[in-house]
Amino acid sequence: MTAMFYIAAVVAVLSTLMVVTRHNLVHALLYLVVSLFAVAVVFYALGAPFVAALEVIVYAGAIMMLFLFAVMLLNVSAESPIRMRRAWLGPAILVAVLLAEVIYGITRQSQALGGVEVGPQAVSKALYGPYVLGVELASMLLLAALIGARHIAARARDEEEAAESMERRRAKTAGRTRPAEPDLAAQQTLSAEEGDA
Amino acid sequence: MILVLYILIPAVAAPVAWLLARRSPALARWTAVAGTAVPLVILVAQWIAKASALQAAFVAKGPGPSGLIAGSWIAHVQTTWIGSLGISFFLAADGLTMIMLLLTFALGLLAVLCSWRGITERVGAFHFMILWTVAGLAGVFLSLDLFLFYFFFEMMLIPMYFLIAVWGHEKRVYAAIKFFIFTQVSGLLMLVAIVALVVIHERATGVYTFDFTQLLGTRMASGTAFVLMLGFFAAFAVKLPVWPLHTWLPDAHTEAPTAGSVLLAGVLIKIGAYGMLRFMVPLFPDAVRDFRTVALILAVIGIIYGAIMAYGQKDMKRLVAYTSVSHMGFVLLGVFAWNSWALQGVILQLVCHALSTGALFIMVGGLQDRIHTRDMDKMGGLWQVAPRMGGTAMFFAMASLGLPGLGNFVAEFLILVGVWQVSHWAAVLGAVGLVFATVYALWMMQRAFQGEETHSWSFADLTRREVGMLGAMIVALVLLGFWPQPLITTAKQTVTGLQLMTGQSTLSWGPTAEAGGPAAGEAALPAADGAAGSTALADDGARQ
Amino acid sequence: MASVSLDHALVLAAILFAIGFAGLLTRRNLIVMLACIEIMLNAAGLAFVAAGARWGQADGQVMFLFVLAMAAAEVAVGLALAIRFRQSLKSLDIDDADEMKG
Amino acid sequence: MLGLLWLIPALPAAGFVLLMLLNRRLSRPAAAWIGAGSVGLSALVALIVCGSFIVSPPAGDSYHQVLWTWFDVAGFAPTIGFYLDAVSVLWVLVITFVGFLIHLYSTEHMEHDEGFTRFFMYLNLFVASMLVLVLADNMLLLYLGWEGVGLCSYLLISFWQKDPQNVYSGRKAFIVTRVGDTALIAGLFLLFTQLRTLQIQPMLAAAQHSFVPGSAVAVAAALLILGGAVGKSAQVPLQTWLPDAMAGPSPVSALIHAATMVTAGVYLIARTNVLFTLAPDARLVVAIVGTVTLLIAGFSALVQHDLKRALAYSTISQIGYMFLALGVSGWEAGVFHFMTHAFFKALLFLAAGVIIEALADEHDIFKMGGLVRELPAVFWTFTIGAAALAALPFVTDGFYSKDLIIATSLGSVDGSLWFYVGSLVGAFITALYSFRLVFLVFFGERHTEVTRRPRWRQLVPLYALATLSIVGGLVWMPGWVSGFHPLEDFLDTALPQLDLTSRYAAFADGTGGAFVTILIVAVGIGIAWLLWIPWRKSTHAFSESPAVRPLAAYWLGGWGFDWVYERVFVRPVKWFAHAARNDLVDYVVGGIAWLNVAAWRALSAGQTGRLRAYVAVAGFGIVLVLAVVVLR
Repeated sequence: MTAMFYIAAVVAVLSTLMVVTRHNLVHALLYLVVSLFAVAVVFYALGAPFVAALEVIVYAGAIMMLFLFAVMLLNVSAESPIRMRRAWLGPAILVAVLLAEVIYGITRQSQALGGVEVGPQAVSKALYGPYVLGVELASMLLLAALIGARHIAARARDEEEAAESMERRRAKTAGRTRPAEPDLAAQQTLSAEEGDA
Repeated sequence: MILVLYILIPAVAAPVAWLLARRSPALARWTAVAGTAVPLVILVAQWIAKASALQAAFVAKGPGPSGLIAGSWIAHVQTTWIGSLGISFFLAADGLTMIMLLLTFALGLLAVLCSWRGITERVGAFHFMILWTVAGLAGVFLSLDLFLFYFFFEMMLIPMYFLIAVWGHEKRVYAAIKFFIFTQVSGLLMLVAIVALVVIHERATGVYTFDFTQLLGTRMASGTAFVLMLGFFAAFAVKLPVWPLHTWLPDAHTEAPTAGSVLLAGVLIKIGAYGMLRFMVPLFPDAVRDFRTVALILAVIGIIYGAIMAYGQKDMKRLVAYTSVSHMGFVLLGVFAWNSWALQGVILQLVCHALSTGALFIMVGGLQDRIHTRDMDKMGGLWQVAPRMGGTAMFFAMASLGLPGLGNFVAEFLILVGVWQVSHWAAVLGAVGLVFATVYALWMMQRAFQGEETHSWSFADLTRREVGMLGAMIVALVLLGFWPQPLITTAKQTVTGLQLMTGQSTLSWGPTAEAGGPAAGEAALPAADGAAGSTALADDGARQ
Repeated sequence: MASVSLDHALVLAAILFAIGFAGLLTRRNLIVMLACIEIMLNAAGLAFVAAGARWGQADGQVMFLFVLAMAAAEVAVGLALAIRFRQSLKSLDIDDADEMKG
Repeated sequence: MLGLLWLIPALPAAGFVLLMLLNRRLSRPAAAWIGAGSVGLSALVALIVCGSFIVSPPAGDSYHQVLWTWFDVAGFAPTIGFYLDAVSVLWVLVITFVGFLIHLYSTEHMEHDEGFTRFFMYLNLFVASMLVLVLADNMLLLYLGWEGVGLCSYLLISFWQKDPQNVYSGRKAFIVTRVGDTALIAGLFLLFTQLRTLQIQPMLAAAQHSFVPGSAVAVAAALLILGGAVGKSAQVPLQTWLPDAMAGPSPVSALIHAATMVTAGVYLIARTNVLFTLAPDARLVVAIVGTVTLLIAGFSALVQHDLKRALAYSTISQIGYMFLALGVSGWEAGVFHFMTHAFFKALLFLAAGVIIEALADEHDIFKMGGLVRELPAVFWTFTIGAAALAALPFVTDGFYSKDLIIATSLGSVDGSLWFYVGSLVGAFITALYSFRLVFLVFFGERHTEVTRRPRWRQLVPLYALATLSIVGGLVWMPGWVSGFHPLEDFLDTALPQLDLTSRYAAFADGTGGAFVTILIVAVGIGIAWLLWIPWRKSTHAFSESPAVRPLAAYWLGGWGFDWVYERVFVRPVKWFAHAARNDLVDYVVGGIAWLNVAAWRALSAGQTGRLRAYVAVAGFGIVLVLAVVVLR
């Protein structure tokens, strides 16, 4: 098990690195799947088989599918060229410092794991026992996300129409050239239009 | 119950005016006239009915400070409002209240009349705001519950804000916001002080109450009293305005429509003086005495600085606004001198300044309606165009510089006599302020009305409506100049009561009254009725 | 079961988090950024699970479940936004969107 | 009869109100009738009242009439009431009679002026205020009249208000006198605080009773009152407004700035003589002010080109004589000179008005000349006035009063040789400049055409005043001439008697002193004749010579007082008002607002709108927090 943990850990780290460094979007996402699988193995090695399964099903399965759909829907595969050279230097230093701090904090007091497997039954009992409220909240969160996602994505069409009407109005105001004397009637029409929009 | 009517009539007339304006603007105007004139009539009737009560010698009813104050009330209404916090709907009127109410309704009426032609947009809302302001002002002057007082104090701010921001001139929004922020922030300081005072009172007695008469004489450490006094002073000093806190006033007065300026200069800033007289000094007499030197210095700076600023202005309305800063310096001087002469002078000054400055604002407003500018560089020689206007402006300019024979002189003289007892220098510098007043008043006359008429203006002289308004104010000022006794008699009980409330030793004539001495003079005060002077004189004689 | 040091599990979580964070900082593609956020969330979940495993309790796993739910919700909204983003800006480059500049 | 007292000021006041209300509805004759008629009636009433006062003096030689209590606050109860005694009788008669003559004169002088009604309105208000001033039974009512005449002075100086220069002169007059009034009102505060009343007679009685002679309080009170008097009567150092006040119409100069208003200071000091008696130091100051003023103004009068300005400086100088008299306790002498001065100076100004009118508004005496044949009536009256001004012995009233003052300045217990010499030098200069005017205006070549001649309404006042200028002084003859001095006896009922008991008294009050005075005046007139008749050209050349010119210019400008005041007071205030126009305090308020805006700008610069920057900042935050938590 220990060996499995370390192997999976190395795989996870490497594949995650690939995710971050690949320019090709699809490649990156595929590496992400690998990374998630590796973490699932780590979970298993840590004695959490239920979570390991969920990791594969939900993360690698559902969420990654969502990503791929989005990629295909938008038809983009590569990132636009880098605008700033050395744009990675600052973030790299920042992240290195962060990592050093965290690891220093973790390793100050080292502890071994219990090595006990906590099975699905125990998890389920906890989930629907003391954490039932959390479950309800999570469900509401998911519902909200569902509606929100639908709403946001569906407004794309309204947006296009709005842009069109904006164009039309611009053309109209440009045609009217009476800047010297602010005409009250003109102002009223304008504000009326704004109200309509 | 009459007292409630003073608030209720304008408050009810306000929405009526707004609704009627849709049918016809004239209806709204007449409603507004009724909303201010009817309480005015009721007030005068009540005044006459209570004249004998007001003239009677001051009698303290019952022991303690609340008994003292009970002596001078001619009417009151008290019902519980928020019982658990000791907040009550407590209205009461004495002579001072009557005078302030008279000012409120009279100037409210003038404000309506002077915007008869000038305001053509949103007539209904305009009169709503004016009436609502008037109602709030009436509430302020009637409330004896500190919470209720604060409520009305804030309530009248909002319609005033809209009056400036909607119907004002070029920089109206800037001015309105400045006005609002200044008053609001300082008002909040007062609220904190009020709440702290109530809590301190509760600690001592176990009773929550916002009733002013019960809060009187609350004992507290002198440092605490000083801080609380500063809270009240902040609110009233901004309103008055006292020198370094005055900068909202020129902007607000200048940018407000004529009616707004009249109400602002005539009544709104008087709340500062009224609050100091009614609440601040009686609640914290010792702290006020400690603060006296500072206040006198601020007042003197205000008098001279305001006058010099007025002299430097190009905008005629701004000039008039700065004269208010100068004149209110006298009021502050008088409040902190706190003897009968100064207090009577302060009350007279409130009335006379309202009339003279209100009239000047009406004049400037009328001028602006005619020539569409307030810039004095574009005026000059207007006397030739409109001689009646020139003569009237000359009259009010003279009132502004304190010409004897007009009410302002009596007021300023009484104040300065009172101040002289406390500080010679403050009185002398105040009198020097009158020289500067001459400078700006005459300079204004020269730039606007005298000299050669070079801009070929031509416009109608004062209309009949204007002659009526300004003529009434002229008559009132001359009357007050030669026979101010009715006002003095009306306020006499209040002044006596106020002085008894603050204790005779705490705010005495101060260290500089050599002859006569504090004891002789102060003891003579309650005796009143002219005997005081001769008594003091006799004392002098006896000692020689 | 041979025991793994908790430190190592947590260090792994930290490394994954750091890599995800580095990606978030350096990448400009909105979708990759979302993916990086997923990595960071996943790392956080890993830390939960590891901590739960230390005490042999289910609580860590429950927390992971919540993290998972949140990640799903986030991705759903995030991707919807990405679609809108692309439609209005004709790009997925996050640096093209700076209209909220103060 | 005395009960009619209140009518004396009320009639002109009624005239004012009537003119104000009816203003443009009145025709010119109607306005003239109301304006002059109200003052004429007032003069008539004054004659009746004062006549009955003189013929049958009431008890205590004074009459007190209270109309109503002005106000009453805690024992401070000034009244609207009038007090008549010998001093006020004299003033009332002079004001109403000279006032009436000048009104009459004005009906012709101003007949073509567009502000005809307004002129009479102001003039009536002035007469009413002046009467209130001299009749007031308390200091506050006196102050009311005091400021009232100041207002009218301003209104009338700037009467032709189209010219900004006139308005400037009016403002200057009002403001400068108000500076003095500040001292006066402070004096009222002091007196009230000390004595608990402002009713003049009780106040003076109380002062006598409670002030220690020479004490600081008494001196302070007297000096503060002097401050007011100095402003109103145009004495050093507040004399600068009077020459400019000549911008007003000539009748105004005659009435306000010669005969009545400017002598209000003399009235005030005479009225409160008790205070000055109690304060020898203050008295000394009065005398010094008077002497300095009479000399300074005399030299200035000597070099003026403008006829009215020359007369204005002579007025300042003559009031200096009155102050000198008051300062050496010659109360009655000062009052006597007020009366004679009112006659001859009003006469001079009215005559000057006719001349200026005749020459189409020409003020420059060097452009006049040769008018003796053109305007004989004016010549004779003007010369009588000038002779009275110069104190031509025996035949003019000016001689009697000025000789009395000169005698008093040496003979009084407070007198000194300095004052005597000063007043003699002043008399010499007076003779010089008054006849300089006569010779320059009426003799020599004619430079300007006479376009208009006076009619009866101008001539009658001239004749009347000329007569008074001749006989007015006979009411108080010097002791070595005759024992006839009814005025002295009359004034004795109200003022302390002259106390000529110094070691020079015998000389000063006798023929010796009179001889010196007569000699000085005669020499002065003689030299004036020499300088401006036979030697006119060389005099002119002399005055233009480089050695004399700067001095003449210095005197012409009034000894540089204006120059100094302009730089010390006027410009700093103007500069400050201009520099701080936008309100210095508002910069503080604006500063707070500006700080907020600046902070907003700084913070909003951080809002790049770039998501990754936000993330990076959040990362920094995490690093920092962790650093604190972990590395602690």
